[in-house]
Formats: sequence, structure tokens, C-alpha cells
Amino acid sequence: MTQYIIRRLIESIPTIIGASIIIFLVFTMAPGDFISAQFGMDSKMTQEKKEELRELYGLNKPLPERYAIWMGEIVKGNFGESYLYKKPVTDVINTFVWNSFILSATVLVLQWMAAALVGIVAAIKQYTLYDQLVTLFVFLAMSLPSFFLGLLLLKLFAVDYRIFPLGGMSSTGIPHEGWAYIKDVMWHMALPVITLTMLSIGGLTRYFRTSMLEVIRQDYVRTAYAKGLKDHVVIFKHALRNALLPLITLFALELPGLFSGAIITERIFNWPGIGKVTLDAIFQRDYPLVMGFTLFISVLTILGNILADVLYGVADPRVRHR
Amino acid sequence: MTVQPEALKSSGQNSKMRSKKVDSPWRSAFRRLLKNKFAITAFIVLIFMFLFSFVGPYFSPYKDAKISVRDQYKPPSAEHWLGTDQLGRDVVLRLMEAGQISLLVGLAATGIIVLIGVTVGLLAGFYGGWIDTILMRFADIMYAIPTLPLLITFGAILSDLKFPPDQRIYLIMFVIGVISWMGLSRLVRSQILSLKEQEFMLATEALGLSDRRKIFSHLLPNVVPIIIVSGTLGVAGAILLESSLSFLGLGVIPPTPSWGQMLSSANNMIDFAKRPWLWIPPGVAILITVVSINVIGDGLRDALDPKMKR
Amino acid sequence: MSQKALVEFKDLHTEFYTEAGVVKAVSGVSFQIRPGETVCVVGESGSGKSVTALSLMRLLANNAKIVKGEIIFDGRDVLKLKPHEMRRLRGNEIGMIFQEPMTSLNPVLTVGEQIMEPIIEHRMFSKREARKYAIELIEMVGIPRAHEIVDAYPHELSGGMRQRIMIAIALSCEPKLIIADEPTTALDVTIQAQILDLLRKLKSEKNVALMLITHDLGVVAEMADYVVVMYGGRVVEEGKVMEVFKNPRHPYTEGLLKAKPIIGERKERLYTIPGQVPSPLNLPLYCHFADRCPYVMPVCKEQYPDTFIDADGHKVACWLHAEGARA
Amino acid sequence: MNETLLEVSHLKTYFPIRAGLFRRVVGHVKAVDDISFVLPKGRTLSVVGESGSGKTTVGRTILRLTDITDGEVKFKGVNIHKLKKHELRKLRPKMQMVFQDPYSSLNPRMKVGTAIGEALLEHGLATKQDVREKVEGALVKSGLEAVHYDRYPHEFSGGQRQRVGIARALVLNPEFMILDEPVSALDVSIQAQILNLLVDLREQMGLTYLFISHDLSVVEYISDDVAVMYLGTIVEHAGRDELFDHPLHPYTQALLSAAPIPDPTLKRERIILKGDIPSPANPPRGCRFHTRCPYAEARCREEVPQLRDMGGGHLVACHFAG
Amino acid sequence: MKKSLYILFSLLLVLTLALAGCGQKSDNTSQPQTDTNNQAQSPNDNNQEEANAPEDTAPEGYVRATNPDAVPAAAKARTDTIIIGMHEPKGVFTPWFYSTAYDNYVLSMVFEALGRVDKDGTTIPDLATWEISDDGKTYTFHIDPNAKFSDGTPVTAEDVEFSYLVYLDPNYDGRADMSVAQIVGADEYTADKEGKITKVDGIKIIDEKTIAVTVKDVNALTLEYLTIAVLPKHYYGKDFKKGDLEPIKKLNEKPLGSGPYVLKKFVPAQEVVFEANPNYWRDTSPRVKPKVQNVIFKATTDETNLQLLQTGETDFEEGISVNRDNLDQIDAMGFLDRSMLLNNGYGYIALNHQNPILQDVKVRQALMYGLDRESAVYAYSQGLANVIDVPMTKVSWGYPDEAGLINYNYDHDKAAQLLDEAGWKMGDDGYRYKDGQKLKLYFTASSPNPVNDALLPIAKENYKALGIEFTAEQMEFNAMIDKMEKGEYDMAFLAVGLGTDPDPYGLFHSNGGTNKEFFRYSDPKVDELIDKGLKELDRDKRKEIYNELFHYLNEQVPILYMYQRYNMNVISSRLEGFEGEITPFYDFTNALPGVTIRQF
Repeated sequence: MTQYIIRRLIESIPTIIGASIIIFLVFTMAPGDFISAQFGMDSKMTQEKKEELRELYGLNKPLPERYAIWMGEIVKGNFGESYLYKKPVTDVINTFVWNSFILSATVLVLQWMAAALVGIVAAIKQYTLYDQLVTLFVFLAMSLPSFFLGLLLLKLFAVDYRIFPLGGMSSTGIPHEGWAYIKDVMWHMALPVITLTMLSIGGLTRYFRTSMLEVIRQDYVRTAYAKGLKDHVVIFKHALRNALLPLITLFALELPGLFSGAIITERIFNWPGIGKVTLDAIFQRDYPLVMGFTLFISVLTILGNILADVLYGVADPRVRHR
Repeated sequence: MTVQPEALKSSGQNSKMRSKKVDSPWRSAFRRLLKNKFAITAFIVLIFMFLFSFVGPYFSPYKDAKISVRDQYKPPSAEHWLGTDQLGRDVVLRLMEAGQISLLVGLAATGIIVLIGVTVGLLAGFYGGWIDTILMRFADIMYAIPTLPLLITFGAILSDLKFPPDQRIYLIMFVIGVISWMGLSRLVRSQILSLKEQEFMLATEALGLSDRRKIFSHLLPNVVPIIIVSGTLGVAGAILLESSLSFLGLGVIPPTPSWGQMLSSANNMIDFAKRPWLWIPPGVAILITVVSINVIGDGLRDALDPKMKR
Repeated sequence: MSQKALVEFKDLHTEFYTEAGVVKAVSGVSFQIRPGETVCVVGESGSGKSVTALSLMRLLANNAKIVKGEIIFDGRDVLKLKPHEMRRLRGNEIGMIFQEPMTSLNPVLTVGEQIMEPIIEHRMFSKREARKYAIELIEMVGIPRAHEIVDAYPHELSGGMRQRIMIAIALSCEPKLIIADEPTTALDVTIQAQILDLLRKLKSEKNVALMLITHDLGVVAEMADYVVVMYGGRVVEEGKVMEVFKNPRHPYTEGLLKAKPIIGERKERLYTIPGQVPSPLNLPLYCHFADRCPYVMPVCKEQYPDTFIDADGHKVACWLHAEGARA
Repeated sequence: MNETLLEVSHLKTYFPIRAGLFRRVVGHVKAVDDISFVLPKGRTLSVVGESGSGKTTVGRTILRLTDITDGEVKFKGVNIHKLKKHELRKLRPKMQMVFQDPYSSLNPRMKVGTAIGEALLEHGLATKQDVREKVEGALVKSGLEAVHYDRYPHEFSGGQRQRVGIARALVLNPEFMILDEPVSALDVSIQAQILNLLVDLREQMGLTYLFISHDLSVVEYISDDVAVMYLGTIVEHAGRDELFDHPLHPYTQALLSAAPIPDPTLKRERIILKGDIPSPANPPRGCRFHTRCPYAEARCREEVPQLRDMGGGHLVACHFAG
Repeated sequence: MKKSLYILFSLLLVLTLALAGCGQKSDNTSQPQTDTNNQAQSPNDNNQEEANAPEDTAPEGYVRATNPDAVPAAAKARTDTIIIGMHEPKGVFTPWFYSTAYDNYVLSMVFEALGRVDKDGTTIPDLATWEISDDGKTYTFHIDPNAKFSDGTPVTAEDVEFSYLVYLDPNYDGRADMSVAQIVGADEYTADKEGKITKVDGIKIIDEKTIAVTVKDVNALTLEYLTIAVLPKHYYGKDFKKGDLEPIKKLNEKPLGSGPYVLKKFVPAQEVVFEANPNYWRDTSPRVKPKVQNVIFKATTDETNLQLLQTGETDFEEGISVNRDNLDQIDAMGFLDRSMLLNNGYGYIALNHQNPILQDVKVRQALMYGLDRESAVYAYSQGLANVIDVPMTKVSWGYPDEAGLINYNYDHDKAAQLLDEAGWKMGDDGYRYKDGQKLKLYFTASSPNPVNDALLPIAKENYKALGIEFTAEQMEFNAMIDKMEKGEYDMAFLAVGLGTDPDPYGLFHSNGGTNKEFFRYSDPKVDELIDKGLKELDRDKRKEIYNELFHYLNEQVPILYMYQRYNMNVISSRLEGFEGEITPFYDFTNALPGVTIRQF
């Protein structure tokens, strides 16, 4: 197993290099640069000063050289300094990523619980009215653009009924400690979590449903019934476990999503997450930040892929990685 | 725990064989689809949305993009059924024109996704070896890079290419397509790999058929169902993605409307509170279109994949 | 037959509701299984033999319905039992073995767990006792190194071993009846011989009744005490094994026996039954075999034959055996 | 004797097993390990064996549907595995194959007429105008009807599909056909029909068959010669009557004795082999059958028995035979 | 099946109704105060007519709340804390490196400079007083003897020198450009990367509290350039080595200055918490010891900032968009003061003077006349921004005499006539041609931008009517800037924020940053007037020069002048002391120390 993981890691190096090249090209070839983005319209700033700054930031070097410098530093563990935040990229990411993480992690848990429940019952009651209602609800939930759903919820629950706060992550001016702080954050999380869960629940529920329907037809489920086991034992112990196998990949692929932040939702709910920061960094051409972070997510995605296969091997005794 | 009487697998019977009608897998899928009232309803709704968007404007008393700033923000009335917007334009007409764009974006983006995704998946799955490695690694890389940054910068890069501004909408479709083909290509590839294991593919080799024939006559028709299903769902995804792009200011250019653009231009609490006619119509239009497409996609999945059915 | 029947199928009708229409998978099947007896239900695909067995277990798919008839097991009408009573029956009083040993075991659970499950469920063993017993069972079905195998996963075992595990599960609660649905079809000849041997041995040791479903007349000849031949969802012939093989009375049974090549016979040409196995959709109201029957008579295409019994209890549903039908 | 149509010498087909950090080949599944035989024109050779014996791989390697590891396959004196791709394609119509699974061997989305006719068009053996006629001819010859041309596979029963598979091979006017378990998935009453059809066609068209099967009763019916395979090697090879009347290899004897015979009066003393077929990835040393052989001795564990001619072309690979 | 069909439709219907219902209901709920306040009802009831009637005068200045008692309970409970809502600061809290206006607000709380801008835009003494030598080239600063940083250490000339040196460091990568101050020896210091030169010739420490700076040339803006913020060297420059600014950047989030507040806590993207500086060194108006102990800057968004005021989560919102909707809402709430002031800047359409078509002043004037700027501005601001005809803000002392200015009110015929005169004749296809060349203009627009959303449809319609083939493309801001830098555009909408001084060098001088990079407009007369204005230190004389300049620019229209809009701060009426204390040059942070909380 260890050997398998090491091999997969080694194999992923070309992919990471490829990703880094594409990331680098995508961002550097995008029109404009940090100087133009920041000072393009500053009528006081002279062209000379702009060129000086480009020189200082190394933006006027040829692309291959810039790439070599960037990657060279990254290999040494240095992701560079964010132009916008004037501090190391890793610090910036570290500051914001965990805020995104708690949001996404909560959504992940809710989404999987709900999808499992919905999927199981739909699978057992395939084509019943219940199944169709659930299907319809799921489709409705996933059929609005995220910003619209977010604003709608904000308007209903924060502006009209004032059940939830108007965004942000904690109450300002009321210092909460310990449990009170956690409760405060949870209260602030409610709306973004609902938004993201509604949007993401659709796909997963369908997968769950399909997977369960597939498994429930298998011979070993019939065997389990033939053994006279209770229905819930058959469903949870025999069917669900197997239905989850193909979903492991899905789960592992969602892991990078835990760290990448939900750009639009964070923006609408003024959530201090990494998504908002990246969006800003893209628009401001904060190359070290946006390239470093994108590379980080890419690596996570690739690791997620490996993790998916490893988990698969752990969960499914038929798959043994050597 | 489905137990089927075995011979059901072969519904062929002498008496039946003599009947004249050709029962192609497509036709039987279509028959199954027709039985799905859910999907049929969705289909009718979708047709309605198409008619509304493409034929509707001919029945509108208002002219395209007629601006009358002093008539801004009129609530619904007999004159303007859904009121007017910020520039005094008739919302009904805007809704129709926006529908054209949104539906077109969905269809065209999906077309590109299908084109790239299927080509890559087919080639990778069929030839295997280093072609497979390179293509799939590339897909991995594309997959690993977050979508939104790609979209933003792709859009910016492409807008540098002196693209006629009026046709920038096609650029958006193209970009959406270019960054979303990976899922489909993986799907197609895995399908091809499993088809290659089937004896009929072994047979094509034994018969000495050319690669072209193997791909186009044998593999492609068998992946068409998943292409149709994922394509259908892709249309819905593209419509939603376009609206999110509009929210970020990367979608269509005013005065060209899209439903997403209409929605996002009413994205403040005041419009939400005071001028529901600005956001409810495009919101509902997106909602029912996307739901319809998803329901149809779901229905197609059931119809085209009889394994999922009883 | 002095002994009381353990299982009695009485005019069983099972239907499937499919897109293509209503499939009468089983229509009017009646026969008995006595304690300790081996009854082979033989027939080709679509004959309804598996559906008959699954009707007894009440493990039919959602779209299936038993529309008529009774199945008496040990004095109770199985079809009238409540779900929890039915559960007590399954695995406990009736064990079942399926055709595909590859897919019939849950791939993510060890075989030990899968053997233990019914023991814990029905016989209230503790986990530890159940495990001990599971090891005994594994040994009993002839697998060496039972202590290791108990913790193995199904995929680590060969097809033959898996089928032995299935037998161990079926036997675990010492049932009165074992249903074996094509238990050796998927296995190699040499393994098939092992499994049949094992089944025979266990059956005689445990004195359990065996309902063996198969399409292989060779297996029938080797295993059966009593044979039930099914065709098109109905029983066309039944009788003691010697009777049926020596003196097949239904043209279908006769054809089957003749069509099968037999080692050592070296026929110049095989006998064939013309036409196709009928689809269970749109079965005719007359004899289902009439379209393929070499002896077909006008009456065969008019009416489904009654069942005729001869002195030995050999039953056949064919107009040829009506009084004076054949000269 | 007739002219030689097919000559297989020292055929080996190995499938690599990869493992470790760099996916190095750590071993091979020796699916076919050094087999040789000659098939004269017009005769039928059956290859019989259980799963894992390599019989299917033999068939596929002969047609170069699988790459050969060593040895050669000569069809009418031409080494199949040395041909260029286009040369091979030209030769293909002469050597055809009928597959085991009537469900997966036909493209579900292609009319059977098209499926039968496409190779004709591809090889220029028919024009667009006369292809239909030729296909219909093949259909009729295979016991179907001309009207079946426009049907799809799902409208046929298993037996009819197998007839379509035969028609597809037949229409190319082959000289040699490999029949890979053509009846094992069929009902008894249909099996007989197909076997008779194959026998008839052989006579009408002067075909040469390589018949692959696990069912000795079927093999006995159709073959002229029989080769028994065990774990990738031929253990016994003889004329049909010779083999069935005087089986010399303990494995052949066991196979014959294990086959159930539909005669309840026949009470045989059966040879029941112990244990399972070993894995071809790790075959036993010495005689491959020694682990299950009731007569095995020390020598069998060490020494590999060679095929020996026991007279009259009856070859057997056993130290104690004769 | 039928049932599910029915349900599908009913659900959609219910949903639609629910959404519609919400929309209506919120009309009431969003103005919960209306029934307690009679006066506030009228704007709400009449807003339809009002919104459609063009406003002659905007309700400028400081408007008091009508119902001050309606302050929400949440706000009332905060007896010693002020919460100010604004866009998030980035956390770069050193004057050298900050880049956003919101970081700058933080800086004004914590730091003080040698001089500062007064309410009218002039530079007045703060930490220091100064005298200028007769040749106008040497500035001697006398630091207030009492001045000390919040850690109690006194402000010294060494701190000032250090503050200059960081700006002049060869590796300085902040936005400020100290080279324009032309300090003697500064260029040499900056050019020396090896660290050999450690002093700048033109910066001389005279004694502990006195420092003199000598510049190369007389310039009206020198004082503005030199009156920088002073940072403690003992804190920021402990181990300062020329060329290594990293240690300083590490302190970005932990500022230490001499200002009235100290930064207590910074939670990125959420809040900045301040406390009154216990060691604040003076207490004379307008610089007083803070009266309210705690101030918090809270990160808010445009979507919800008004609602936050409404619920009492904030006491003050910086930068609420000025439009009729927002004004109505604020008035309806009743307990909010608003300070609405003209923005010190304006919106314009940049023209690319490399395009020969646009080099013709008649064409440019035609583009002015031919565009219904009033409608576009109205649509964007709901009538709450002024259309302008000169590139100068009305709040500046440099704003020209309005008499004699050309008024470019929308006049299609006049525009057509001007184009005819310029030689652009109408063709049969509805477009104008000159020498076979079609009159084509290409507009690059940044997106998202509400002005473009309103402007583009109108411009398209107007210019089409004039026979101009007008195409517009909307793109990301950077892409637009990039196109403009490359000269691949004809027109682009932009806005400019002006400094305290009316000098328009950057925009119109042929060497000016923005002009050189984007417009490439060159007119010797303009250059001459701008240079003249900069050399003149006397304000009255400068005013005359600029009067001439702006009249000339009014006629030349090198760029299309669009509008001057308003800025608005909205303030809970529980805060007292902002009235009259905020001007376009003088932001709320100046007034904050003097503000008190009205207790309930």
C-alpha cells in the first residue's frame, strides 16, 4: 500500500508540472498585470514609476524566466509574497482558508447525510410519489443560480424575518468567547450553508439514488434477504456499504473543494473566506497569491484522486493496491 | 433483488419477428420516454420556453432595446405586463430576448463540451497507450485547475483576440465549453473501455474492420446515450454557469440580455423588495427551464438505459 | 406416500408487470416436496422454475405479484405470513443457494461475518459462539484452513469455495429445506462434481429436503428423487426420477433427453426440438409446447391439456395421454 | 492426411503482472504456455478445458486478437503474428470466429443485417447493391429468415443471436472458424439446433473448425480430434474416439468421470478431484496437475512431463501414462 | 403519474406566488419605522413620481434624522463603541505600503503626518509646522515638542528622516512615488542598490525636533509631497538596513503611530478594532483625545450595508451608493443622518487620440452633443448625479467660472451638423463616410459597471442615429486597461478621483501618466498652462491659470465629460459630532475623536 501511494505520488509529478505550466500561462497571459490593475487609472502615477514597480516585481522578465523563478521558489517551499496583502502567500491562504473550510466542511457533512437519506429512501421506493417529490425538490434546489438563491435567502431570512444575520462570520462589537463564539459563528453560517447545501445536494442525491438502485438489485442483497435478515440490516449493512463504494471517488474529489472556497456565496454572505480573496486576487492580478493558491488546489485535487483510489482500496477488499 | 424471468432478456419470438415494424433501440427508448409523463411535461414546458423566447418577440408591441429612461422602473401594468427596467424597457420583451441568449448559450456550450469531451474520450479509450496517458493527464490537469479562475482569465485572453464584440456571446459559450469537457471525456473513455471488453468489439477486430468503422459504427453509437444524457444536463449547467458569470460581470454585454444578466442586474435588496417584476420573471424562467431540462435528462437516462428501469 | 409434504405448491400464479406487458412467469404450478426428499425442478430459461422458488421465499422483485395460489410450508401458508414471520422462515427454516457464487456473497464483508449473520439473527448465538460455529460450518463444507478462511473476503476464494460458503450459510440454521437454484451451473465440471457430492453428503447427514433447480438433466439424474419438469411457466411432467428418465411421457421431456449429447453415445446427428423457447409474454392459451411438438394434434392448439396421472403417480400435462388419444 | 491449414508451434501467451514502485513486471500470468498442434484442412479440433486452462486465449492468440509472447501461428503457411496490420486485415475474412456470449457479441445498436454486411463492404467482397442479397443468403443459411435483416439484436433470442453470429462469420466465406464455446450459454433444446447447424455448415462449405469448449459431451459430438488443456498446457491430444475410449491422462479421466450423465440408473464410481484449479499466475512446479492428481508421486512435483506419443498420434503428458 | 404532474405545476405556482409575495411584503417590512414617523411616509408613498421627476437640486450636505429615537435597540446597547461599516481593509496598515482607501482609513486613525489636509483641501500643520525658504526650495519642519507615539516615545527628526528613507529605498515597492518631490540626492540614494549611500543630501536633521528638506525645483505640490506620515524608527526600523523592507512589512498588521487611536485587533475580512490611544499627546480642537473609547471598522458589502444600519449592527456606513432608492430607504428609517457630498472626481469617456477621427475637435464635440448624457446619468443614478461639461470637480478651488462654458446638452441636430462640417457625410446605408472611410467607433467597457450598463444601450442608440457605427465590448477591467495601453480602443468609460490640488497634469499634460498611457492627447496650449500652474505658488494666480485651462478644455473636449456624482456617509443619529466635520477632502476619521454617543 505504501509503495502504491509512493508510486502514485511520483506519477503525479508530471501532472503537477503540467498544471503549474497551465496555471502560470493562464494567469500571466491574461491581459493586464498587477501594476495596471492597481495603478492603471491613477493619474498621479508616472509611467516611470510603473516600470520601476514592474522591475521590482519581476513582471518585465520573459515568461520562461518568470516561470523558472516562480517554480524554483516553490520547490524551495516559498510561494512568494502576495502583492495585495504584502505578506507571504502561505500566510494569506492560512488566514482565510480555514474560514472557507468550516463552511464547506459543514456543507459536505449535511449534503452527504441528506443525500444518503434521500437516496436510500428513493431507492427503496423507486417511482413512488415520494421518490418523484424528492426528485422534484432536488431539481428545484439545484436550479437557481447561486447568487440568486443566496440573495433570496438573505432577503427572506435576514432582511424580512431577521432570523439570521446579514452576513459576516461573527457578530461585531459583542466579544464572544468559547461556546458562545461557536454558537455565534454557527448562526452566521446558517444561510451560506443552506445555500451551498441546496445547490450541491442535487447531484449527489442522484448519484446516491443510482448507486443504491444498482446495488439493491445485486445477488448478494437477495442473499441477505434470503438469510432472513431485518430490512434495515440488509439496507445499511449490505446495500449501503456497497453503494458507497463508487461514491468514494466523488467524496475524495470534493476534498479540494473544502479548501477552495465558494466564491460567489462567500461574496454574497460577506464570508471572510478564501474564495472572495482569490476572486479579488484574480481581478487584481496578484500573481503570487492566485497562482500559488490555484496550484495548491490543483495539487489537492491530484492528491484527492490518489486518496480516492487509496480509500477505494481500503473500503473495497476486492481492490488491493500493490 | 430483482428476479426476472430469464427469457425476458430475449423478447424475440417467432410470432413477433414476423411483424413488420423495426424496433430500434432508439425507438424503444423513445417509447419509454413517452411513458414518462414527468419528462413529457418538462418537454412541453421547454418547448414553450423556446417558443416564448424565439417567437414571442414578434408579438410584442415594443421594439427591440427601445430605451426610455424616464419610464424606468414602472411596475406591471396593462401596457407593460411585467413592468419596465432601469432603462424603461419592457421586461416581457427583455425576457424573451434574454431567453434566446440563455438557451443559445446552453445549447452551444454543450455542443462544444460534447465535441471536445467525446473526441478526447473516444481517442483516449480506443487507442489507449501513450495517447490515453497524454490526453487523460491533460484532462486531469484541466480538472485540477479551479473553474472560475480559468473562466475569468480565458475570457480575458480571448477578448484580446479582436473578437467581434457582438459575437462575444459565442466566446462565452466557447469558454464554458473549453473548461467543462473533462467530465464527459472521462465518462466516454470509461464507457469505451468497457465496450472494448464486449465480444462484439472483439468481433470487429476478427472481421478485420478498420479503426474508423470501429469508432464510428460501433463505439460512437453506443456512447450516444450517455452523451445525450450528460449533454442534456450540461445545457442546464451552462445556463446556470452563464448566469453566475453575468453576476461576476463576465457574461453577456448589455444591452444584450440573458436571464442571468437580468437577474444579476437586480441583485440588490431594494430591487428585491420594491421591484419584484425585475427578478421574479427571469428567476422563474431560469428555474423552470433548468428544472425541465434536468427532468428531461433524468427521463432520458431512464429511457436510454433500460437497466435502470424494470 | 405416507409422509406429509414439507412444501406444497398449490396452483401458484406469479406475474410480472413489465413495460412490455404482463408476464405470466408461473401459472398454476402445483407440486410437493416431502421431508428429506430431493426434488429437481428442471426446465429451460423462462420456464418459471426460479420464480417458483423465489415465490416460496417471497423474494420476488417489486414488480412481481403472486396473484393466486398457496404455498404451504410446514403447515403454514407462506403467502399469508406477516413480514417478520416470513423473515423467521428465511435462512432459518429454508436455506437458499444461488447460481452465481461470484455475486451472491457480499464483496465487502468477510465470509465469516456472512455465515454468522443468520446464526446470530435466528439462533441468538453470541458473536463469539457464532464465530466458532461458523468455523465448524466451514470445515463441514470441506474447506481446509477454516480458521483463516473465516476472515477472508469472498474475492479471495475460488468459485467452488464460494459456493461451499453459500452452502454453509444455507445450512447454518439447520433448515428443513434448502433451495438450490442452479448451484453448479457457473462452476467447472470438476468443481461441479465436488459440490454435488457435498450436497448429497450433507443432505443425507442432515436429513434436509432439497429443492434443486437446474436445466442440466445430468445433474437431475445424479441428484433427484423426484423430478418436476417445467415449460412456459407450467409443470408439464412430474414423477420419480427413474420413471421420468426411463419413460418420459411428455414430448418436451422426451425431446430434451434426446437432444442432449451424451458422452459415449457418439450420435451421428442430434435430435432437435424445432423452434425457440417461448417468451413468457403472450403465452398461448393452448399447450405451450404445441408449436414445437412433433406429435401435435388439433386439440393441442385448442385447449391447455389437463394433467393425467398414471398408476405410479407419474403426472403429465399432455393430450397424448388423454384416454384414447393415441392409438 | 489432408493439407495443413493451421500450424501452431510453441505458442506462449503471457500477461504481465506489474507491481512495485515503478510498475515493473514481477511475473506473468502464463495463460498459454508452450502448446503446439497441427490442424489439417477440413477437420475439427476441439480444445477442452476448465476455466483458467487458457483455451480461450489459445483461440484469440491464433487469430491475433491477443498478442503472442513466443512461438508462431501459421495459417496456410503464413505466420500470422509477423504480418503488417493491413496484410492481417486482408487475411481476416478467411479466419473467422464465433463468440461465446450471444448477448455481448452483437452490437446492440446495429441492425443485424448491417452487422453481418459491414465486413463484406469493408473488404470489398460485396457492393452496396448486392450486400443485402448476400447477407440475406447468409441469414437463411444460418437458419434465420431474410426479413431478419432489419432487426436489432434485442429482438432475438439467445439461439437466434448465435445464428446471427454464425452468419456474420459465414458471409465472408471463411476457410477456418474458431468457435469459442458457441453453445455453452444456450438452452439444451437450442444447443442441439446450433450444433447440428455447425456440423451441416462444415460439410457444405468444407470448413475447418477449432472448437473451444468445456463440455465434453458437446466436444465428443462435434470433433475429429480433441486436445485437453490444463493450466495453459495441453495434457492430452488424440483422435476423438481414442481419447474418449482410452483417456490416458488422469485429468482427462477425471473430467470424463465428472461429467454428469442423464441416466439415473447409471451408478458410476466417480473420480472426484481435490481442491481447485491453481492460479495460472503461479502454476505448480513439475507436472502442473500434481496438486490435484490422485496418482501424484514425488517425481511429478519436480519433473515436467512432456507430451509423448503413445501410438497412433495419441499424445499425453504424464509420467505414468501407458 | 398524473398526480405528480399536478404537483409539479402546483409547486411551481406556489413558488412563483411565494416569491412574488415576498417581494410585496418586504415593502412594508423593510420600512418598519414608517408608522412611528409621519414625515417619513411621504417619500415612500410618492417615490414613484419623485423617482421619475428629474431633480433640479440634489439634497446635498448633512441631513439630520427625522426620528432620532428610532435607533435600533442593538445599537442603543452599545454605549461606548462605534461600529463603522466599510469595505474590508486588506491589512496593510503602514502608510508606506497600503493600497486601498479602506486601509487608508485605518492609517488615519493610527498615524499622523507632518501636515494634513484641511476641510477646504489646503495643507495645514499637524505633527509639525514649517517654513519655506525664499527660493521655494528648502522646507524646514519643526516637530511639535509634545508629539509622541502611542508607546510614549517622542516623535523626532530621526523618525521623519527614516520615514522618508523607506519611500526612497531602492527596493521600495509601494504605491507612493517620492521621486516626484525631487528631493536633492534622492535619485542617487534610490539608484544605489549596494547600500553605499546611506544618507540623502537634501534631507538634513538640524536637531532632535527639526528637519530640513531641499528640493531641486519649485513646484506647487511639493508641500503636499513632503508632508508624509511619520512612523517611529525604533519600532519599524530597529534593524533597518537599506534595501531590506521585509521586517517592516512584517509589521503591517501591527501599526504603531502617534494618532488618536491604537489598533487593538485585526480580523482579516471581518473587522478592525481600535481603542483610544491612552498616550495621545494633545487635546486641542480639532485634534482631541477620543471621546469614545472603542471604534470598530466592520467589513460590509454594498448588498447589505443599509440593512446593517437598519438592524443596528453598524452605526455608520462609509460609501452608501447615492440613488433615489437608498435615499428613500434612509429617510424612511428615520433615525439616520446622512452626509451627502459631491465626489472629488468625475466620470468621463476616454478618447484615443491616436485615432485620426478623434483628433478632430468637431467630431469630439459632436460626440458630446450627440450623446444623451442626461439620460444615461439619470438611469445610473436615478437623477442623483450632475452632468458636467468641464473636467474639474465643483468642490475644488480650481473649478472655473461657469460663465462662457459651452453647455453640451443633448442635441442630435447640432451633433449631426458638426459631423457634416468635419466632413463626415451620411451615406445611403445610414452610416457616415469621409474619404470612403466609415465612421466607426469601438467602445471598451469594464464590467461589472453600473454606468456602462446604462450608458452603452443609450450610446448605441444615439450614435446609431447619428450615423456612427458604434460597437461596444464589455470586459474585465484589466482587459480594458490592457487594450487601452495598447491603443486598441476608441472610447472607454472611466472615472477619476482627484487629489486635493486641482492640477490636472496626469490627465491632460502630454507627459501626464494617464494621458501618455491612454489618451495620447497632446496640445501645446494645454501643456503650457499646466506647467505654468505648477510653477506658481500663489493660489489666486493659479486659479486664473486654471480658469483659462478649463475653459479651453471645455471647448476642446479631449475626453467626453460625463458626470460628477455624490458620496454619502450614513450615520446613526446616536452619534453626534459629524455634522459639518466631513468634506470631500476631510473624511470621517478626522471627526471621529470628537464624536460622542448619545445615550438612551
